[in-house]
Amino acid sequence: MKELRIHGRGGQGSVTAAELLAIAAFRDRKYSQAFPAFGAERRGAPVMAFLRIDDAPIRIKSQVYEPDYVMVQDASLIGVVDFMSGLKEGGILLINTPKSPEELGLDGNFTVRTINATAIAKEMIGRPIVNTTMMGAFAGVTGAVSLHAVIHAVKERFSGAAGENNVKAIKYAYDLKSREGSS
Amino acid sequence: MKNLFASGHRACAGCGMAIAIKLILEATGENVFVASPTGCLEIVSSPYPETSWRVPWIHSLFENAASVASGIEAGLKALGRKDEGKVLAIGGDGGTADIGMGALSGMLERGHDVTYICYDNEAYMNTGVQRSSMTPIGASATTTPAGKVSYGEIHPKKDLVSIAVSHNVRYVASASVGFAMDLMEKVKRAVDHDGPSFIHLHTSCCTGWRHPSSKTIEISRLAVLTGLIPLYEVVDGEVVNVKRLAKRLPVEDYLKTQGRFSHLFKTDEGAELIRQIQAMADRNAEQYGLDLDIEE
Amino acid sequence: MKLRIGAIADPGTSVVNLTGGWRTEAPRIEQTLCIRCFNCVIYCPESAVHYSEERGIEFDYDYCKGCGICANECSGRAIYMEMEEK
Amino acid sequence: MQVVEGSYAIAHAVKRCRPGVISAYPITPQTHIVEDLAQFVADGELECEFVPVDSEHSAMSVALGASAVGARAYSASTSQGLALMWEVLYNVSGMRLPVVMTAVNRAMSAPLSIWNDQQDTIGARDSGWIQIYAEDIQEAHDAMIQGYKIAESKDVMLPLMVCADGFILTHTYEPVVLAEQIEVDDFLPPYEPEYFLSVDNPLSFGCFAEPDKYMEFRYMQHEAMDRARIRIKEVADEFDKAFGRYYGGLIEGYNLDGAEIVLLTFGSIIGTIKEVVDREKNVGILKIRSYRPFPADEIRDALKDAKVVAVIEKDFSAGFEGALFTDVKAALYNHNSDLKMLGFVVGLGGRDVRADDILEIIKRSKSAMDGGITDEWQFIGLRGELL
Repeated sequence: MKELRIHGRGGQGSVTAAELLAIAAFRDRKYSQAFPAFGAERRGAPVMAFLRIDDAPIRIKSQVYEPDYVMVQDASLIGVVDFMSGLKEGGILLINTPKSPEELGLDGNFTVRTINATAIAKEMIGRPIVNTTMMGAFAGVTGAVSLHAVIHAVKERFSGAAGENNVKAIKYAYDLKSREGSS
Repeated sequence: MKNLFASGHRACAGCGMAIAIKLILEATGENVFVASPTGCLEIVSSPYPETSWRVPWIHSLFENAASVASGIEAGLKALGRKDEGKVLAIGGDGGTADIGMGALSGMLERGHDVTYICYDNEAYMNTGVQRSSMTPIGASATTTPAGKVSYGEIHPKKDLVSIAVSHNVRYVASASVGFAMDLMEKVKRAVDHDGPSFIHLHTSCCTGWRHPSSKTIEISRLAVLTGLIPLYEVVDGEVVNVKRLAKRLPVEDYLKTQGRFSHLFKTDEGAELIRQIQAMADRNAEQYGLDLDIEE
Repeated sequence: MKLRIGAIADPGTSVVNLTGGWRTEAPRIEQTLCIRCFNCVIYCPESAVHYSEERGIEFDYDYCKGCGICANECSGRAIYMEMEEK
Repeated sequence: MQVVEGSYAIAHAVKRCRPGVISAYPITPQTHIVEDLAQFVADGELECEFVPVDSEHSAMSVALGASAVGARAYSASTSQGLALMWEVLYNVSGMRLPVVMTAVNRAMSAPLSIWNDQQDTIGARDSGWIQIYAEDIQEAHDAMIQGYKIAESKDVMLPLMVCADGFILTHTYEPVVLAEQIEVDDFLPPYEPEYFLSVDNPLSFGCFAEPDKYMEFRYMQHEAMDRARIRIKEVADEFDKAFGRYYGGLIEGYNLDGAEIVLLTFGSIIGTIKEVVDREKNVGILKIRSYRPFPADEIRDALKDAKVVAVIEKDFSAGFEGALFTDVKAALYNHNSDLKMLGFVVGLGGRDVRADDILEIIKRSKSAMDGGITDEWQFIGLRGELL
């Protein structure tokens, strides 16, 4: 089983990202489970969402404590929330920031990947809504879901030009893995 | 008469409510569904396996008659049986103006095609004459009793008609069991109106008001003739068909008939309260134009 | 009698309850004084006053509780109450 | 199968049951269910009267009125909302109206908590409603469809609540098989009550009963619950035949063969427990699917070879112990005195129940089996540093 924890702020689509990744994983013929950190968070407050992907039906109902992957949608959360908590050894931390992993100076037995998803989203989608871009990067960096499935899930949700733009951003972010990522 | 409210019910001898129910069903005819809250009406009419109802009737709880009626109306719609009959809720002042206010407000606001009739006998009669928000100033009730330093209820009646009107209800009326034809016409108009309608129906309870059983109609009528209970309709927000009084009677004529007001006639403070009650009647007369201008 | 689920009752069954037994005074009528205002029929809480052309106003003593409203409301003063002897 | 939110799955199942009237009042975490239903109506996918009421009391009252007139009625609520419905719950069951609701499980205030536990529906235990607890989203979806069939059975005629853990089931996305209309239409006949309000046969509903009859009416409710006991099992089998999914009738055992320790519980926690138990030897699970009617015989039978039973629940009766624990003990008393019984309260007010918590319960159960001393009833996961 692979587990992902997404950190974001209320209104940034973290829960939607988890949900769409679950749909994408299921499209990849895997079982999946997505859920928010249940709470009363309002727009702007730090939020979390979780994703599980497995080859077998997922029965466990507790929250994710030792994720394989952590995705941070908003660099302003650095220093605000403990997003590295429980990240498995050898896990992957994917952060939306213009900085390089080295500049962040995060230490641990895990891989840090950064992507300037805000810039990408602004340019390609026209709005700084980064969740789909981050999904593309997540697919590229982790391989936990296929690009094809992510695109499909997003296109099902967002139709027309908005859908196309999101797909563009996803593809771009997916391909960036070799250029912007480092360990 | 159609006798859709069967004999053998267990209401007190001289019960104004029983007369009111009989007249309401006379006006609606048999194609009507009735929901009633807990109260005298339910208790006197439905000791299983007996029921006095010859129309489909349901009692659920104290505060939910308006909601149950909403459900009946929605259910009839869902089943394609809307034409089978009109939906009525008939509740007392406690079940309507107090504990059932929220449900009533919801029913009116949601626009259900239901006629809600509140028979107002001005206290919780079923449980032993406790005050309600409809108990009038000066009345002695068991939870606002007259005593050495008390003159009974000190708050004026809630204005149910205005509350209904403020929900944009298209047909609202006040009525009295003492004016049978007027009451029946209003019930007919109410049920014929699409959407919610509301009738405030004033009636004596001879037990709670403490007067002889034979005087129920006479005293109910006096409430109107003194101007304390003005009879009128509000159609599409406009006050119409005000029942005008050729010679409005002093409120004492009404108050002195009932034991619940008897303490007012014993002291100066009581007399002052009577003057206040007269002032209320005078205000009603002014507001609704009750007095017929007759040259003497 | 077997109970029916939900305490659901058949219509108008309260007629088995003869409330005439509650009465201490009974209404009587002097038919010649009746002016056919029908207040007694309209205002009887028990639906126990009936009218027919042949027989005029009649009281159903099975249900009349003796409240006296009919006598009080009688426009022709034709109805009066009488102590009931049992 | 498709990945949908639990609330959507539940709403979808309700839609497939073709309710005539839906009435509800919003309360977290029930909201998504009724929002989805409202959307189905708005999109013309569901023809029904959707009544957005002024309170939960009115929500259930509208359902009551609709059911009395012969319409299939639905509502949903949770926690405080369920508590506000309280007296209507008793009224609906007493009038023998087969209203079906989703009771989303949430903690009771105070302190205010929007998070999951099962104190709310446990409190409604005695209201005369059938209570089915769902383990996962698929079961919650399926239980709605089964629910109407059970409730509306001529020999049952009782309301039924499908209890689904708030957030954990309602707000989670999982792959779910969403029932097709044709399947549900084949499985669930239209609601055709024997008695309903109609001007053609103007019955009176809601009469009062004097002391010479009230007890018999309540006894008849009890008899109906007994028949529901049978019907729940039959409908589970019929559902299996029609849809190919089965969750047990009144109970469901898991790894019970040879199990010395049996963890007995209900609701969504079972998924996590299964993950743990798969790694343990001689530990099984007994899932209570139907809490009312209570499967006393079935529990006795399922536990006959066990040495320790650990009852795990997200509720308790202040001043005594967990309600399920009490019930299970009561079911066994006079029948099986050798069984060691332990009660554990977990997960109140949304406290996450982790695999470690289950392991701790198993550890304490083993200790009890080996003659160790442990409290008969205890809280797991309490933060001692706060007390």
